[in-house]
Amino acid sequence: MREPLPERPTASDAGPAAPQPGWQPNVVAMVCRWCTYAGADLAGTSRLTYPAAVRLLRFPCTGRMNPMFVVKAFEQGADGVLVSGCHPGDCHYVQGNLHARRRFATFKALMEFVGVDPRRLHFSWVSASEGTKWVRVVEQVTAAVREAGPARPPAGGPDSAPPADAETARRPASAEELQALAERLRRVAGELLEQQTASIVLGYTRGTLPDRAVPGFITRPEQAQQLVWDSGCHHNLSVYLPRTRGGEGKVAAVVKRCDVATVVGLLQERQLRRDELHLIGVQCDGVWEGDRLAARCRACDGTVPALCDVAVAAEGARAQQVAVEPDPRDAAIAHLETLSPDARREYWQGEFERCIRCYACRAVCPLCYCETCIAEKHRPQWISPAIDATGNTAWNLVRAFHLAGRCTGCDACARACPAEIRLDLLNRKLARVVEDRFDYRPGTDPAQAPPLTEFRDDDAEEFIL
Amino acid sequence: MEQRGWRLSAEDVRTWVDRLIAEGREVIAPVEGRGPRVFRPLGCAAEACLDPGKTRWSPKEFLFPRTETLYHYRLRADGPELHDPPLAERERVLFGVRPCDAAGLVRLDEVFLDGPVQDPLYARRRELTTVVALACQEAGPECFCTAVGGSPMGTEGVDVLVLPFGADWLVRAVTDKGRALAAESWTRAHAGQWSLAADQVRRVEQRIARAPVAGDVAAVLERRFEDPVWQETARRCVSCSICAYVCPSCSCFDVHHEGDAWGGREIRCWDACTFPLFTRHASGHNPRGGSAARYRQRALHKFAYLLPDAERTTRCVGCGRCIALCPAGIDIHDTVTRTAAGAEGEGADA
Amino acid sequence: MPEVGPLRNPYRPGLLRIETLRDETPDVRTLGLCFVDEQEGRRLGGWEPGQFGEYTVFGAGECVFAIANAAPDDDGGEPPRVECTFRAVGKVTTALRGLGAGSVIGFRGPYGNAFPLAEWRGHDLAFLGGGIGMAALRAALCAVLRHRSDYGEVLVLNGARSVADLVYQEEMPAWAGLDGVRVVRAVDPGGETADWDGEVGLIPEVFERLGLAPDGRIVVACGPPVMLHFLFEALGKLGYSPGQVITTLENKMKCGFGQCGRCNVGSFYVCRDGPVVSWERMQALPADF
Amino acid sequence: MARIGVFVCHCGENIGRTVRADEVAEFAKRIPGTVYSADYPYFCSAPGQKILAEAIREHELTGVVVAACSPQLHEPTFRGAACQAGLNPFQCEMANIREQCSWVHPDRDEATAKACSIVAATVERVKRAQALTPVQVPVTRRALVIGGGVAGIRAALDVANTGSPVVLVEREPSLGGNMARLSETFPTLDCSQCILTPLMVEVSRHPQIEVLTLSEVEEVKGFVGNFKVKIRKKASFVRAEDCTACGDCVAACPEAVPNEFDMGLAWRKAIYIPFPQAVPSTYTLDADRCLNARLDSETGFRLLACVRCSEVCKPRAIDYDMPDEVVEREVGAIVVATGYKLLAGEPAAECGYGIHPDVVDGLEFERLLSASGPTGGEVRRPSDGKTPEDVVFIQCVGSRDPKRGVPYCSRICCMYTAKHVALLKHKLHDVRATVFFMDVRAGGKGYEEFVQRVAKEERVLYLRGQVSQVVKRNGKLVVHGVDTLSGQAVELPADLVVVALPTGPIRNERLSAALRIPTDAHGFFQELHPKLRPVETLTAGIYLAGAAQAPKDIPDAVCQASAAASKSVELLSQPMLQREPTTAVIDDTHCSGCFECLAVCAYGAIERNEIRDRRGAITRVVARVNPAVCEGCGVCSVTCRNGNIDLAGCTEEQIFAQLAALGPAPPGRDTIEETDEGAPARAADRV
Repeated sequence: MREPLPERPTASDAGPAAPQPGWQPNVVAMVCRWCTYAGADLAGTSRLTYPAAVRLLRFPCTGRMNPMFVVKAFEQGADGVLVSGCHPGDCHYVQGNLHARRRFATFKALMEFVGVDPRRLHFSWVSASEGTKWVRVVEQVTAAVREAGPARPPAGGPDSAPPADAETARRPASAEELQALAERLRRVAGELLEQQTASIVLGYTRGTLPDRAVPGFITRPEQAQQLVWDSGCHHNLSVYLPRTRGGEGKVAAVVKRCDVATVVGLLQERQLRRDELHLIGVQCDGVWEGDRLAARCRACDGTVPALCDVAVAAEGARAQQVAVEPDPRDAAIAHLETLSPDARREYWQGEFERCIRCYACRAVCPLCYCETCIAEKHRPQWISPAIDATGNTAWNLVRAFHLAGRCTGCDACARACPAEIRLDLLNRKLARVVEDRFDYRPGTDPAQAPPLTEFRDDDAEEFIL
Repeated sequence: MEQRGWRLSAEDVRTWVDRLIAEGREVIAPVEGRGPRVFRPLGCAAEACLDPGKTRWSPKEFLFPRTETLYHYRLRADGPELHDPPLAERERVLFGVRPCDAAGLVRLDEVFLDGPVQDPLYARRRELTTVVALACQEAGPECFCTAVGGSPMGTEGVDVLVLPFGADWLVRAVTDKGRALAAESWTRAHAGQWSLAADQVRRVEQRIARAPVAGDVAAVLERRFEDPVWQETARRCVSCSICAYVCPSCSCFDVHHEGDAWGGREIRCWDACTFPLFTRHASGHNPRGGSAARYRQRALHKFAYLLPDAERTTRCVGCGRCIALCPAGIDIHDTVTRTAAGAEGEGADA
Repeated sequence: MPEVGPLRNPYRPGLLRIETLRDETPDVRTLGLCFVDEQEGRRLGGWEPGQFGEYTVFGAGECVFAIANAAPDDDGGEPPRVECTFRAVGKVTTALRGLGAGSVIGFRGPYGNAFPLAEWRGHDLAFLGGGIGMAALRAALCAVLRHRSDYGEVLVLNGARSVADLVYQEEMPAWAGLDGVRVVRAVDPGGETADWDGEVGLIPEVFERLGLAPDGRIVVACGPPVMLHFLFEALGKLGYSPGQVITTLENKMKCGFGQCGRCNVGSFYVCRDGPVVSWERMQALPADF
Repeated sequence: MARIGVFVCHCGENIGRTVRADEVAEFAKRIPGTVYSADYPYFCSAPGQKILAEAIREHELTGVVVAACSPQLHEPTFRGAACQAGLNPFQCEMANIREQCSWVHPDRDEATAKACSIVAATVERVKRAQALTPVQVPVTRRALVIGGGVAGIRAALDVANTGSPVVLVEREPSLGGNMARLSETFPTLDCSQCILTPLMVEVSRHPQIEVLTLSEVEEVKGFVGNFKVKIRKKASFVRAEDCTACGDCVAACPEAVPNEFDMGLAWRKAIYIPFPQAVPSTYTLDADRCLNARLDSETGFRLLACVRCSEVCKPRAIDYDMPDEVVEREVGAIVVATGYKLLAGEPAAECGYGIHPDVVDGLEFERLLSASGPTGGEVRRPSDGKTPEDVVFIQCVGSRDPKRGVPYCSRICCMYTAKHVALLKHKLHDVRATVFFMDVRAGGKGYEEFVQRVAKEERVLYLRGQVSQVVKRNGKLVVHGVDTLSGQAVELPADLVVVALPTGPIRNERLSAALRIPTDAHGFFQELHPKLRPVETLTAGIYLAGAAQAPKDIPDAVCQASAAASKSVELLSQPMLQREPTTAVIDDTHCSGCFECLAVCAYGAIERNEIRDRRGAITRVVARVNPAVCEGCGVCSVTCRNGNIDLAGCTEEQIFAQLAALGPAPPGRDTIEETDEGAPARAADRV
């Protein structure tokens, strides 16, 4: 009943159809104008030949190439993407390529982790004098893309989800211990308000569902009695800090060890002022969902970091120190990394397919503080608003990438996600990439510069042709 | 009522579902796999999950898809050429829907079919859809269908009602459309069995401990438009849209345009009143710029605004998903009942 | 369940070709649009002053404005020509501004309610437009001027931030030339030029200064929220009753017919129950503007 | 709606041989928005450009795509032609179908298809191109030179001689720098003072030069052509206008302190003139060494314990209450010529430097050789004033020593040591001189000849070797070393040891922070490009001269000074500076103020902009681009997570549209495969 649409005009419409048996790859090359573009010109003036599959896009600098452009290129049907610029030291803008090297190293790891065939995404340094190298790179890239074949939607394969987390030997803190901490916490909070050190205390209060603490905003000393502390205090309350104003007094917040890390991030990124904050660190033996210890807690001893203004901890020596266990997220990542790229893609597309774009991941993330998110930017439309594979994939990739080098692994996003997408694994994977490559661990030092705003002359570039 | 219905064994139910599929229908039922339990089209009956509990979100997306095309266009030298999207053609059964979710579909009908403009895409899908509801075997702490006039075995929006009966199931056609799904060969159930099964469900119903929403709630809430409760509760709100997207009766959407050099399409995507950009003008002015105004809009849209008839007090069907899933622990039932009761902004929800 | 017949796709726009363009101010433009398919134009029939349309710029999206002209009276004649006046502020309006004569855009509508012109018969009228707000009143004004004798005295108070921001400068002399029509132009203090011979002041002030008695006069006003706020205050002082004052609201809209859920003020859907609303009715709405 | 014209060039046979240009032009007609297309043998020819210009006018084109050769070649040509026809140059783009298509793809079909796709993408780009006009920056016609050594002096004179005013800032009380300390200069052995002093005098008398000695740059605000500089003039407590330089105060002053100019080898008084030829020739009271206790504040003294200098000063030039003065100067260009200092590290200590007074560095030895030096030009050892019989020179004491010193070569030591040997031998014919060296590097004009002459004629022992330590034994220094040619251990007695310490930068964190120019790993200021832009820095309008950039000898320093002056004059000679409009553009409405853009900007083009409410309270701090400084690399735009920074001329809208046009027909959009759900099978599902 539907009229078939007329074909989109293609080059072959312009004349006799080209006798193209089978498929020709489509490779988008984003190149910098000073080096690689000039190198490609040199290949031309030298009358070298190379496969016609590659289409060049000219940029001032690799530093101007947003990794999301690569996602866009794939969205638009590219079978492969090549990013190429000046050798280190040759950048017309001195250091643009060095920034790009860090960004793309991180981005490539993300793309590989979500199962983009590594044969589809390439990077190279080609100088203006390297016409022959340009030819070699194009040949190599085209051959690799040809081998990978046409980009196609996931075919649907066997379930390759990571196995369940290993059992924990840890147990929740005893009720008496928690009770004691809660009482101390109430006292501290009450005093802060009483003495007008703080005008508001962000803490946990009892919710309407059983065993579920909820964020509470305490402004009067007597309300401090409403504060609770137990192993159900999941929320990372630092998400409320940038938008909470203390007026005359400071804003006090109840923070766990993991929450402090995001506070550090917010300080680093100038979203908070330390002198307006009063951090009430609480010793935390881990948060539990039923009999499951939260993944992020397994490798955390829960002690109160030095950044806190006041520590609410057990008095005297504790009978038993918290036993630190391996992080189960690492095991899940390791499992996914044993899979083939296709299987990994299958897995992640399965995850993203469930995404309903409620943006709860963003909303609960303390570090997703942008006033208007890139997902809402429509001039141009960075992320398709369509709640389908394209839009969902782009959203989940951009979210993960924007947190690379920043995410402290508090897992608020994964916990909030109604579709149970393993956002924690994406975040954790990128955190490890950043730590391995740039020797940087987020959330430790408020004075540190974020890793993707920096570079080192000797950053690894083994992925660059 | 001559409707005695039928008694089916678990095996009978599987045969039934497989037959519906074999007859060319798309059968959509709760499926458990990776991630939460959600409604998905079945390959075969064995994939369906009819265990107690509800799906993570309602099956509304099968009538009101997360995203759909409204029209396509192609740019020609003399102007654009427009094409309507195809209408659905295949009959469809929503199987194992909880009564709250089935009632939610009726709320969608009110928006997409009962107004001055009927949505053709929705209308066609609705016409082709038959709803087989499954009475609840358990109630969660968030459930409050009974507080808003529903029931774990309610029949609003239901074509076929299924009640658990021991290891078996009692099946009753509520509408003619539902009756069309039944088979001649099925064993008839008798009245006694129905009353036993109903007692069972009533025990579930009794476990729903939440206070009923008063009949005059709409007027009270509109009067309390400036009540501090909105500010106090919404302070926690992080402005995601879990509540709206998992809600069986939320139906707000946005219209977007996607195009390239050659053509494009107009699409409709889910949207939610909890997002700050939902109402922001191009000028930057935002009538509902704060989370309190947005939360109030959502609550009042459920409990006060535009109720289709005087009898129904809410658009909310009481599934409680927004309560269970809210990352900030906001409880709309609690807010509304306390506000209606004139409670001060004290207590857990302060 | 309602009977579902072959329904029209409510989102599929008709096609209009840009015939004329007129720059009112540096960022406000008026388009004259005619139907690409004349039959389609005839099917549309007409619209009532106050109603609005959804305009599509292919490749950019949809935007909403009031239809700025009155539909032709008789339905047998030439197909209607739609006019709209818009300011380039967002993605779509900027794209619309980029279009030249001959370009084709989409149009669907008309939507919303209309000014109660029949009720105004025999009354004195005052049209108060602030900035681009005049565009929403122009259709009603045109209709009134076309049937000049049906109405009493007509005042047009067209105000803007500065002289350069004043819309419909070309047309005002023609309006003023009609018997019993008074056109007052006003700019905000500081917005006047050396040779400005109009009023200086905010619209509420200027209107107060005009000292028009309320008796039976209908005030039709449109402008930014802050202008309306002070205008209502001023009108109250002058003794106007809320029933005498009519405005037209603006809110973000997508579908145009009460489904997408964003333009409501309480139970009042601007797209369906508005945009035309009396001050009296507005007072009953929740403060959700 | 955009009205685009596409012009497909055959380039004779160059394109036409493999790309069917007529088909490309025909294809271009079908791209929505294209209203005109043509093909022609040579669009770059005069008739070709005419076709282009006429089409622009006739078809009222809003954008032009020239599908021809590389834009690196003819972009200016076609932009110029488009501009003459009334288009903005940035609305003309080239589609490179020669270098990157016809020349590299022999297959006609493939090449034609690729050319079509390149044209489609370029049309999409041009459709969204904005008209851009060059950024106009006013220029303040005045230069600031920081550092009054020979490089600074040369740069100041060169700029001033073109008629532009110059502010010359020197930290010390006198101009002259290190060169003033030297006795003679290699390889000509002319007297350093004799050639430098006239320049110093010329500077001080130059009507266009304002000399600020005893002054330091505290703050540099602004940008190229428009710097605002705060300079602190420290109090000298002697009114220059009254001082007659009679020197009576010196005689009266009771407090003697080591004289820095003589490298501490002689004494001066607390009130002093650094050296007789000092410019300006006025006295300075060293507030840190004066017997009067310094106030906590920066002005004057709290207690006057001694007023002898004031008592003897007939013109009453002493002013104990003189405050520091902060002056502000607006300048258009800045030359940084802060010079060098010698670095003493672990290797120096092993050689006894800083331990034995008779181990001296090169500059100290210069003073010992200098006729105006502490010994009047007689070489006597510092410890007891005896004339040395054995002098050992040790090269590379820390230079070329990546582990314990600096990895680089200090460039001047080989030459000055040869000079030292020559001067020493001239003064003390019988002295035994030995030079420990690694290599002799003498790569300047006349340098090698000089070294050869010294080595041959002056009876000096050049010993290739390394010194492990210098110890004192029986009142005499003993140099322990290894002759690396023979592998033999060497032990030499010495009365005087001269160590060649590395030349290093004057590390002034405050200054480099104020200037916002980076330093290299060693602390030298970083030039913009090591080869092609060795004088410029990352901050436009700031130039480098002399040893502040890297170790240099006098001719090289002077040479770079003249180059820096020339660069400054180039900038100052135009009333308005034109800069490329392709700069970053910030939409600050949604800026959250993380300032990561500022962190990654190499040019300091991003500023903090405080937005205030009506009462003047700061409501937000957002980022702002200074288009006068931005180079348009776009690094900041990628850093901005919510996409508030775009790049004019390479906008994200353009990039996205190009990407959309480059790909093949997305199947989801071409043949619409709708499911009932309405989700079309989109190509995008591939990521």
